[in-house]
Amino acid sequence: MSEIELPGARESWHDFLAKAVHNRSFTIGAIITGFVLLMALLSFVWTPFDVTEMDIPGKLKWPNSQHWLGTDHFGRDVFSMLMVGARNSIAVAIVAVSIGMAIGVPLGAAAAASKGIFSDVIMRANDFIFAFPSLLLAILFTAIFGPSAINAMIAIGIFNIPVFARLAHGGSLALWQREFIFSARTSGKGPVRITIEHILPNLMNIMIVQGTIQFSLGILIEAGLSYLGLGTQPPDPSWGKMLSEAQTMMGFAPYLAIFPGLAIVITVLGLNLLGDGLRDIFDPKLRRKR
Amino acid sequence: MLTTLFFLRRTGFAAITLLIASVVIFGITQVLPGDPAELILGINAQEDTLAALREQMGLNAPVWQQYMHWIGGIITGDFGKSYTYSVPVSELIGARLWISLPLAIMSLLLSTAIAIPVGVLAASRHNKATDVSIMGATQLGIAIPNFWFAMLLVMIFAIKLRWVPAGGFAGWENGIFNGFKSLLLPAIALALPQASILARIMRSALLDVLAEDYMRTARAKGLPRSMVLWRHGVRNAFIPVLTIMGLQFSFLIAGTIIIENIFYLPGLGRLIFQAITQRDLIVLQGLVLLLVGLVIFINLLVDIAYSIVDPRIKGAFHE
Amino acid sequence: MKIIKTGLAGAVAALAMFAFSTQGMAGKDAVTLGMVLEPTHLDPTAGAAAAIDEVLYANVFEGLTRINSKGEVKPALAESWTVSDDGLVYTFKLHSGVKFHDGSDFNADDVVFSLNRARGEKSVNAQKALFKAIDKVEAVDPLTVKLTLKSPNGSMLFNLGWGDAVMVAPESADGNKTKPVGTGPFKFVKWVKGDRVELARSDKYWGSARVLGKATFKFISDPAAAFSAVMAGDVDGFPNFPAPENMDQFRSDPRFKVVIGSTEGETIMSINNAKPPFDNLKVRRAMAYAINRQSIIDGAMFGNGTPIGSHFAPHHPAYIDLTGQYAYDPAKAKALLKEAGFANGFKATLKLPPPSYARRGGEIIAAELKKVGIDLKIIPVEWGPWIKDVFKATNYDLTIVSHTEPMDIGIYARDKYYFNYKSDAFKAVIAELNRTSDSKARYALMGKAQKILADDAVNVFLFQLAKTGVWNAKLKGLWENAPVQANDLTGVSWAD
Amino acid sequence: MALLEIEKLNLSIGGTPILRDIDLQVDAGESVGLVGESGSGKSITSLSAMRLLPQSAKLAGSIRFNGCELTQLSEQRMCHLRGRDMAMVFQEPMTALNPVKTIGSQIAESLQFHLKMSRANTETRVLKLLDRVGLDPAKFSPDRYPHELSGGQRQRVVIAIAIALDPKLLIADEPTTALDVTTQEKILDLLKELAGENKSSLLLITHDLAVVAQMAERVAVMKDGEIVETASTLDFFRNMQHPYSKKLLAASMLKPKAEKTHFEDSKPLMRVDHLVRRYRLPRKSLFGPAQFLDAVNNVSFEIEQGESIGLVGESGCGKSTLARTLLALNKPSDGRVEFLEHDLFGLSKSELRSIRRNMQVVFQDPYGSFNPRHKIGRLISEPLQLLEHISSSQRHRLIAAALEDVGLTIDDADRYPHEFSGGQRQRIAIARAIITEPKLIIADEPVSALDVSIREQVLDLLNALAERHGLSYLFISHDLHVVRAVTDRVLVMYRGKIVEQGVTSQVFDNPQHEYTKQLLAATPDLAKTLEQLEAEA
Repeated sequence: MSEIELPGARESWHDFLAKAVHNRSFTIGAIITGFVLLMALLSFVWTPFDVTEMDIPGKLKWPNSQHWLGTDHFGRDVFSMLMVGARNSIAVAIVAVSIGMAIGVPLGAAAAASKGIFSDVIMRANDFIFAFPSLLLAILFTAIFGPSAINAMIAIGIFNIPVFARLAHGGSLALWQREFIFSARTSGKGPVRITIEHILPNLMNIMIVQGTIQFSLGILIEAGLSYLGLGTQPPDPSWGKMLSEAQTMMGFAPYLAIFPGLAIVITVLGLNLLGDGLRDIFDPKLRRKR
Repeated sequence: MLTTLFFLRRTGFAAITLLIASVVIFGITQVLPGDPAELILGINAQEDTLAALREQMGLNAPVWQQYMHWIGGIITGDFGKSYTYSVPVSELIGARLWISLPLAIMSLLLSTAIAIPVGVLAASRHNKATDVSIMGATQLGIAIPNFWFAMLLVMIFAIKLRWVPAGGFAGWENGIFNGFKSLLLPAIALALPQASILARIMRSALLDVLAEDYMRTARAKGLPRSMVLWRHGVRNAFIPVLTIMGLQFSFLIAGTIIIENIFYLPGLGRLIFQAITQRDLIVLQGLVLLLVGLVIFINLLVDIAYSIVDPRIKGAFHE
Repeated sequence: MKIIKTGLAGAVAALAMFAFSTQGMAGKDAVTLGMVLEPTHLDPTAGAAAAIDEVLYANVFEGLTRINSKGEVKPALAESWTVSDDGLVYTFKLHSGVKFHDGSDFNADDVVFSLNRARGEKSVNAQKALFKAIDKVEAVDPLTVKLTLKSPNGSMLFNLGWGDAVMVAPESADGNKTKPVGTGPFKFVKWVKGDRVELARSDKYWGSARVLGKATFKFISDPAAAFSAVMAGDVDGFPNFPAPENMDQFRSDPRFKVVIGSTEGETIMSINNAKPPFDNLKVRRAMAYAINRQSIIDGAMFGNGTPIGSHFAPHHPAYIDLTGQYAYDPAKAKALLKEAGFANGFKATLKLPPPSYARRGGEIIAAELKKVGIDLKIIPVEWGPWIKDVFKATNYDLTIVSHTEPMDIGIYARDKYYFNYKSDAFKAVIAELNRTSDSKARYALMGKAQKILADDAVNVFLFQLAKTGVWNAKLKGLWENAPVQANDLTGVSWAD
Repeated sequence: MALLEIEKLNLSIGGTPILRDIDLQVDAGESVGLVGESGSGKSITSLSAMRLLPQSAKLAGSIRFNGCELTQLSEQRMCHLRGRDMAMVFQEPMTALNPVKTIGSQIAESLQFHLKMSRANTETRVLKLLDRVGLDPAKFSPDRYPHELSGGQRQRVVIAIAIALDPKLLIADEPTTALDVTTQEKILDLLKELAGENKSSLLLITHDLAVVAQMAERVAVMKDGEIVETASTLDFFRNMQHPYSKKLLAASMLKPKAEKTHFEDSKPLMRVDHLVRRYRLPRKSLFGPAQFLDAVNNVSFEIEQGESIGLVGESGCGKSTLARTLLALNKPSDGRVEFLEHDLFGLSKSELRSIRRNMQVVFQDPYGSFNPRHKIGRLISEPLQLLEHISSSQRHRLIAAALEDVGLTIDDADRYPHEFSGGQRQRIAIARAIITEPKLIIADEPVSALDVSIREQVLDLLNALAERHGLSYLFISHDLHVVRAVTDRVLVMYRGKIVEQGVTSQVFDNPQHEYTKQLLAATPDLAKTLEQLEAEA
């Protein structure tokens, strides 16, 4: 992690695309992620059925031409719920990653730029958060502030901070030893300016890659929290909650357990492939590994 | 000599971290909404009854005194007495540790046993069909949420085939075999994503090592490819794998919390939930501290394991 | 590829090795029952949790009287009793030869100790109020106890049958939380915390009932886990199965017997009557019209449950059916809201405690109220915060809860209760009820009380909670209904 | 008789042709030098002979070893040959050994594999081998790990592995490039001695003509995947045929600079006074005393206006630390630095900024010196922020002037660094250094990463710029020839101290300090070697 591979140059968008279409992981990942995102966005304007619309007499219908993926125990349309669930999952994961990045990267970069106690304190604090198992942190957090999507976002976000801070710290430390940083210093630039002009832009690639990975991890943790009833709350549908509700009905309505599970698997798979692809594209040194 | 110094320093850091953790954990439990006394006595309890119980539980003392009392006890091995169960916390935790710990170890062993050979195989068949399919399979393994996988396992092996119990713990006293049987499905459910991640790390670490100059030196000696792979490759590749295994321990604990709930194993994970819902703060504090301590301890262990695998680590402290 | 294959094959083989089954049930002299909640401790006289009674009542501990499966008061440790004409003095004649499980004798001194402990200054008894009427308890002779009341109390014998009034010995009372010592047919063996409590037949039992050699209560809170435990035969029965949706599956499986019984749980959507806009009768009535009880029973309870129109159990003889008073009529609800000045509806919160009747029912209610313009935000809460915020501080708009105490309509007459309902008319009815002993007159008053509550639409009365029990078809003698929270194993046996 | 015979060898990797029609022959007992610049394909040629190529390599032609056609040999039989009959010494001793295995076990490995030798026998053989490569087993136990040895010692271990079974052919791929000159000399001597002892053939791959002249009996020159010239060493240097060979030779023989000894301004540009830079080392034991290392130990010297001063020393002697301290990037532990009559470390932040424009830097690595995300224009104008109030037209003019000064054009300002070659990048680095019209440029190994032909151009540029702008240089290098080509005066640094200083030619021709003498003696000198060869012939 300490070795930062500087890209040959700033990739122009064109170069990037040229490399991207030849990368299998990226292409498959981008298609899957794009599809999930599209479904999530589409759910804002259209879903086959209103997700809050209950139809108790029409409950637990197997997949059919009207309800493509069947209906749940309240007679709600599973496909519509999955679409809106995608939106909720993605929202939680995006906010959580943003919190992690927005706080972690500056902290890590600042710790690398300044030495001594300040950096020690920051990195120790990071180690400290790291010692709390993520889910435990989230459970405690929601136990205090009550279960809700927003609290899930914050809890996952807090757990993301040290991930990004460590990465940014390691990356920045390596960059600070680069000769172009020494050049910048002889040009009279201070640590803040160097961090903004030279360090952060060069950390971007690894941050994007890590962001994608944390994003998929965020979706998994959100699903886990919702499964435990600590994440997104009704009436908002969420994949994890759908799974936990389906659990007792697996005997007679297995489709209720299978589709949300598949939705999670597909989304996480797509994001991971995308992340791998991006890493290959940004960092040709690693390409052979894929 | 240097190793002792290194060891002492790392242990010191770990101890300080743990101490700060105890303050934070205690603080967190103090702000948890809900009064344990009310929960025990229920909604019809009268105010004087509640006061009597609060006094009995020591909830009326100032917060810092409660903390000092708690931490002082822990240092002497006394974790306090559970509010709800009225038994020593250490007894509660001790009993459940015998489920969670074997579970964690089983899944760790299982995932390592699967991941290492699979990772080595993929690396040695780099970019060939074997490699590509292993990578695909592990990619899938990472994406499957362990609780969903657990649900499917229960569905197939416990409910349909009835090979193993659907959940619960038979108890070690009914034979070690029965105990393992209860832990098998949970361990598999936990091990799958871990194994997938480890296999990938093993593979990429080995590929890194395969590109090292010393692998060429070894080949130039005339050693066949497979011999070079195992003798020179695997041990070096183990260093990053070890790091990930250390980090994963934390995920493993998180995983056990969910998995124990699915298989209703009376382990530490379920105890946490129970302690939260019952506001059994003293159990919660002790338990979270124990888990955090475990993570810190494992990372300490990983650091020490480094210096065994990699002789350079000891030397690194010269520079 | 080789490695993978052998790896997989190994895993399958390992599974297969374990395959010889879990079927070997505990034999015919033992029973394992599943319960959702684990008791927090094992002293019924020191906690409210129903789970304590469900494990110990009538099995390990006994009271002077007991309540049977039909909800009737029967003699227990008291062989017989007399009541003075003014209703103030009760004289109990105790069974002779009763021993506690630790071998000590049970006599009148133990009764005095138990009752004084329950009502005393330092008592941590959750139902201390039950004993409020008692003035003094005296041992007349080793087998005779005299109970003097401050004022007549029609339900004293019933109260003494509660789990909170069981008899304990002075020597062992303090240890009951972890090592209960009672007089019942089962003695406590061990408690594996978080998993199970084991009981075994007591050879010192005074009674004639011949019970099974071993009884185990297994605690499984997760409905899915409960389902698989029943299906896999890990438990022989689940008297209060937590997932009503699985009942049809059990029904279609000849291995199981499914019993839908009644409980004392009136499940209601409680309304904070003091908080605007809920202080407006029209708003409350509008909500009652807007909610379709049957759809909640179908949707949340999978058809298990009886709709109610007031706070009264349908199986009680004094029950009057008021469900028609606010038959589902969203149009009328909207009209009422308009009258009340909420043509555009309003926003409110709905706090839901953990049980699935609340969580699922809440979702349906939120969807239904949305149709008439009431926008509910669902806030799930655990029992701890629920007691603190909702029950004590009455800091809530709406909540859903099942009131499981038997005959508890009197709570609406309390000055401070979390509904914040104040009705002098209702209070008068209840006061008269307490003074009345003639059952016909009592029933009439009870009917009147039910009507007042319905007219005032104090809460939205949803349904009477069903006791969804499932057990092995060969298991006999389990209670079908739950007049009190108990799993009385006295009459349980295996067929064949 | 030919031991190794490569004929019409063509090789491509992933479709890109790397080698074309290579013909190379190494006779039994002969040492052959294969010379070429980076990327010429010389290493790949040697790896082909060992059949240690990447899997994607496609090979055509013939490689015969001892009469056996290697291209057709099974991998199993090839393993039998490798290490036993043909062995290899690699360039990078720091990475050529497995870090987690003891040196003894790594040497023993080939003995055990090829000879199935017993444990006890192996142990004595390992000790002998260590002794033979000059590592006294009493001091260098076989139980030590590679990281406990220095680069030169590690290279000796690598050689011990290579000669363990007395191979007929020893291939050495740039065996000394990563080492200091004094170590280089010893390793080369060792290789020569071992090859002579065993009567084995040596194929030496190097970029350094001086090394070839010393070591090889025959020379082959490679360029762009082809062998352009082969001849016996003496013939080759006497009578070069190919223009590339000539160019290479010319670039290798750097001309000493015409020294300036008189400077108009009497005030020195920079005065360094008893400078110390101290690092704290971790304690060796818990209660032991704190340990310190003086990376720069009591250094004093002056730089005159317009003077070019060299700083020579081997890796780790403290040169770079000194440079960073003089650039005010590090704070000294003791002593002072006066620059333009200001105490460099007594200045306020803004004063320091304004003085920095007079002091710029050029680094070694032409790849790491630039932020790859910025365009050349932005990169070289970075120091302009030290000047106040620069209008954008002025800025543009300065960029153009700087680029022209180093032989580039203003059009290059719009390109990214990766579009330039190593030599061009070093020009860009120089452009950045001169854009503020500084008085002093500190150049830290500015040509070490460049091939010889490009090196010469960059040195010429530096000399020309000094003339044109009256620049002073502090020129840091490990390479004595380079220092001689650009400096007026030289400082010799050894373990943090300046052990000798003086006018360059005087120091070189008449060194006083023992270390300077060693350094000069160890440096391969092509001219001297050729004289020697002629004399022998």
